[in-house]
Amino acid sequence: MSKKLLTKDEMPPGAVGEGGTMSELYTGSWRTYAPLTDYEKCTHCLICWIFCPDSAIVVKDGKKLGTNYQYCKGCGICATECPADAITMKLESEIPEQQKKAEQPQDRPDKKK
Amino acid sequence: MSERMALTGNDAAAYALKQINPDVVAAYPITPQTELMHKFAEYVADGEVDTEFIPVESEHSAMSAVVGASVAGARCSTATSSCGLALMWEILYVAASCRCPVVMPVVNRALSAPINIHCDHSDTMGARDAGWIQIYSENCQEAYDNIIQAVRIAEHPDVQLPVMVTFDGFIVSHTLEGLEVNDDDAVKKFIGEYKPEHTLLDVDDPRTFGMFSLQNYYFEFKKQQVEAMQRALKVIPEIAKEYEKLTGRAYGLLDPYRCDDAEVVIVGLGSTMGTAKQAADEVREEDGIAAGVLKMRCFRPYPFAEIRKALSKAAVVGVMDRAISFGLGGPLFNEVRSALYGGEKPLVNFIYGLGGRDLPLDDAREVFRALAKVKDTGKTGPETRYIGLRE
Amino acid sequence: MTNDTLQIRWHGRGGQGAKTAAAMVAEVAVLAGKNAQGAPEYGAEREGAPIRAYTRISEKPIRTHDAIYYPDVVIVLDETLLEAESVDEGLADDGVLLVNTSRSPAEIRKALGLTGRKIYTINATGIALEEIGRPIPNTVMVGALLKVTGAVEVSEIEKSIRKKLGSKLSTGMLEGNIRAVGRAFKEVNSEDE
Amino acid sequence: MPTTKLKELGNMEELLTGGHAACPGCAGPVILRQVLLAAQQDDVYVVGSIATGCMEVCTTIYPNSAWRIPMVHCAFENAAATISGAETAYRALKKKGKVDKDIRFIAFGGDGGTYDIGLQSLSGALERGHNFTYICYDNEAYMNTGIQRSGATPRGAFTTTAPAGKVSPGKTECKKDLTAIVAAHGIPYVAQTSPHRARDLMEKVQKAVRTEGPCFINVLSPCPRGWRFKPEDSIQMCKLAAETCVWPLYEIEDGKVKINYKPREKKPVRAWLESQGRFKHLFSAKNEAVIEQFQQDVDRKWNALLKREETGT
Repeated sequence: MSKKLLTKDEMPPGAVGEGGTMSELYTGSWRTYAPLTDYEKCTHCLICWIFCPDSAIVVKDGKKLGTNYQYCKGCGICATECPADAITMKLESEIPEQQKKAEQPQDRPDKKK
Repeated sequence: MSERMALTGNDAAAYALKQINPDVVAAYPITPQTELMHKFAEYVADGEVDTEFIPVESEHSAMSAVVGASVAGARCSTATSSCGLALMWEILYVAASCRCPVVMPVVNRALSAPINIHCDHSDTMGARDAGWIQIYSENCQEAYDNIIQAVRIAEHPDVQLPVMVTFDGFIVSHTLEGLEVNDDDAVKKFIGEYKPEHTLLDVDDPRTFGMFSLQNYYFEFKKQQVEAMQRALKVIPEIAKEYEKLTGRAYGLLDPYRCDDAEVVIVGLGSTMGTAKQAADEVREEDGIAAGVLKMRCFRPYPFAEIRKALSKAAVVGVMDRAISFGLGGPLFNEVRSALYGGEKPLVNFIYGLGGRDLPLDDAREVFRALAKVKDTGKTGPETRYIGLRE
Repeated sequence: MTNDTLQIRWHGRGGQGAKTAAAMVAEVAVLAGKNAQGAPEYGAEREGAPIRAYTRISEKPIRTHDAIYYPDVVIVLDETLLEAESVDEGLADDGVLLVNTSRSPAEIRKALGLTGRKIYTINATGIALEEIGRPIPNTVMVGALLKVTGAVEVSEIEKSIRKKLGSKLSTGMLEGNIRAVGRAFKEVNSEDE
Repeated sequence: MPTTKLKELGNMEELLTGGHAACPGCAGPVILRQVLLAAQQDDVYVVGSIATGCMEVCTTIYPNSAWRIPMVHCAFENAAATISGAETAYRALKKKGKVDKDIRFIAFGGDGGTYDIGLQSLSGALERGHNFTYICYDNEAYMNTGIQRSGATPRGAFTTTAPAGKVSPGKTECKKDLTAIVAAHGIPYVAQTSPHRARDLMEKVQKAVRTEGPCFINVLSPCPRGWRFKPEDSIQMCKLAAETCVWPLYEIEDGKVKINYKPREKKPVRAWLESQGRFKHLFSAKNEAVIEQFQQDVDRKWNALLKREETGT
């Protein structure tokens, strides 16, 4: 996600930045383990969502849609806190691409509305 | 359009602030600035201003509150002296770097220790690299006029930098003088409305102010500040011209007095330059010395070219510093010398008046005589000399 | 006068109003269309300590910001300072020394061993006690100064007192001050008498 | 009415975006998210200031910011003074009709910026009665600069400036009771909470931002790196702190104390100390007394709190 750096004259004076632009950044590469949700077990209680430090749990209309791997750093809080034991942490390299895709929702209501 | 009043420097500054009618003023008491804020607090208490006044618990918080208010879109001000300015030091940089167009009267006073409440310029000299514009005032009239002009300078789109307007503690702050004050409406019209592009209170366009910035961006921000200072060199005289149209009182980056045909010239800041002007007149008459005075009004940005030009005809230059950079000498002296780099002109540094020690007119005359001796003998002698010091 | 400027040096003790008097005379002069400067000299002293204050009045702009070393007029608000301070220091030969005392000018001249200069005295503390009820001699001394130097009109000083002290003093005190100035005009003693 | 229901909150705009640079498992962003979700509801807008510290440096890295509310960072020790200026500007500009929104102000600071270097600035702003809420995220040391001891560091903890050594058991002094110090200002609302009880935290935030005058909430913010525990256990740490009464959840509304969580059975502090590597050195014969002292500190404070609740003071 490397962007060309702004030049001096493109930068508004005074170290003022637009809010929310970190949403464009990628911190998924920090991850060693990735969370996978078992929707058979998931009760959509949203505990994982409220405890996620990285705003990585995607929720729509009261339902968990999945995990945004763009942000998820793989801390595992969601798996520890899930009251239904629906989330497991797996070594990133061992997760089949298809399973990863299923966890990563295309719908991103967490983006700026 | 104007009224003649008799005010102390502090009251004149408070009167200017009253007419500016800032949205927010945060201040903490320190001698000799106190009476300025007493007066302003009275204006608040009597409903003569719309200002919200924050009686903070320290100068550090005064400057911090002013930064918060400024990024929130308020026109704001504070005032301080000496140790108070030193306590603000960290946040002075933040205010300048966040491009907060704050106007701050600074009543010059020596720094501790030993603790001393009287005038010298070590407080504002210490802050000269903080990114603030610095304008020095000779008397009550100038303090008043400079504060009003400072609002326009600070908020000018080409500048967007905070401005310190300084005047000498006690010597100006507590001295009552006659001055012309503009009427309220004229000031209101002159300064106009403050309309910043982005503000903290614009919740529809949430922005982050004062961001963390790393090796990849910090340097560019600093260059922006450099350029804003450069542009201020053009803006300050423009605003002075406009102010002159309003009031008939002329200001520039510098205030040269009888420099055109002067062979020996004193360069300096603040109230002493008035005494030096008087001394120049007297030694011209009594001693036949072609004396002149170059008072610097604007010390930051530093008007290199203008100084060079103003001193081009002088044979010998004496620079009077009311501050010392320990291990270097007079800070103003070293900057004037750097403006004259490459020339053959002898320069002498006179350090005087620390901790409020008076500079009598007689001593100012002696400075001219010493410079005339350098010219006549062709020998510079000691480069740094102390006036009125017991050795 | 030095450089067309009337230079006045005030000697008093903290609390006697030397600072206010120096500023008041300057203010009166400014309001009368002249240039003036009124400056106190501050130390860390509190009430009772000897202090100085300065007033300059001129038709021309005043540029100097130093202390007054060569006064045309020296005013002593507290006669005990005659011994404690060199009040005549720098005072020109034709300069004026105005002292708050119940003694006569001749007695002061003798006590100080002064030659030259013009000496005036007034019992300002006595007048202040009678008119204001407090031993603050400054406004009386302002009145005496104006009588002696003719620097400004008495009507101007009355205006200035009303303006400067009007909000700070009770009506009784204010009127007392104005009466005190009026008495000063009449009761100042010169050596000619 | 503001809500704390997760289903409803889930439909709201995320005000702290992902992509920030906090360590994995850091409780700080969890706290920030809960605060923002709770506060900015029902046409009430939030404007914030933040002290220099972990949360500031990892959420604002020019030109990017994770904040979808307006934020200002000024310096380390002055989040309260800075917000007091912004809040005053708001009153001034609202009076002049230049702002029409209903804005509430929140200042954020870590324990270093609140308990220590920012205490004067905080105290001043509280005393002046500005209408703002101060949230302290307390991770019990200067984590941003490398785990140095702060006034919030508990007795016996290992830090880089009070390391455990041959003759020292780590920090030898007990933690400063900042919540009590703040409460002594007599402000309308003071609370202590923890993100593991999200509803408790969010209700307290809602109470604070809707209270006229200065309010203060002290929030425990476990730090996997500084406390030496696994990142996935951050929320468990909060829970354990409450169960051992190391970090009681309570509030003081107009001077009246209410404890919001009382463990049915108070766990011994040993459980708390065992859970974190920063206390590892305490489990040796020579440091046994420190554990004993720690337990006594906790018991004394908890009992005092119970008594204050009981007597209604």
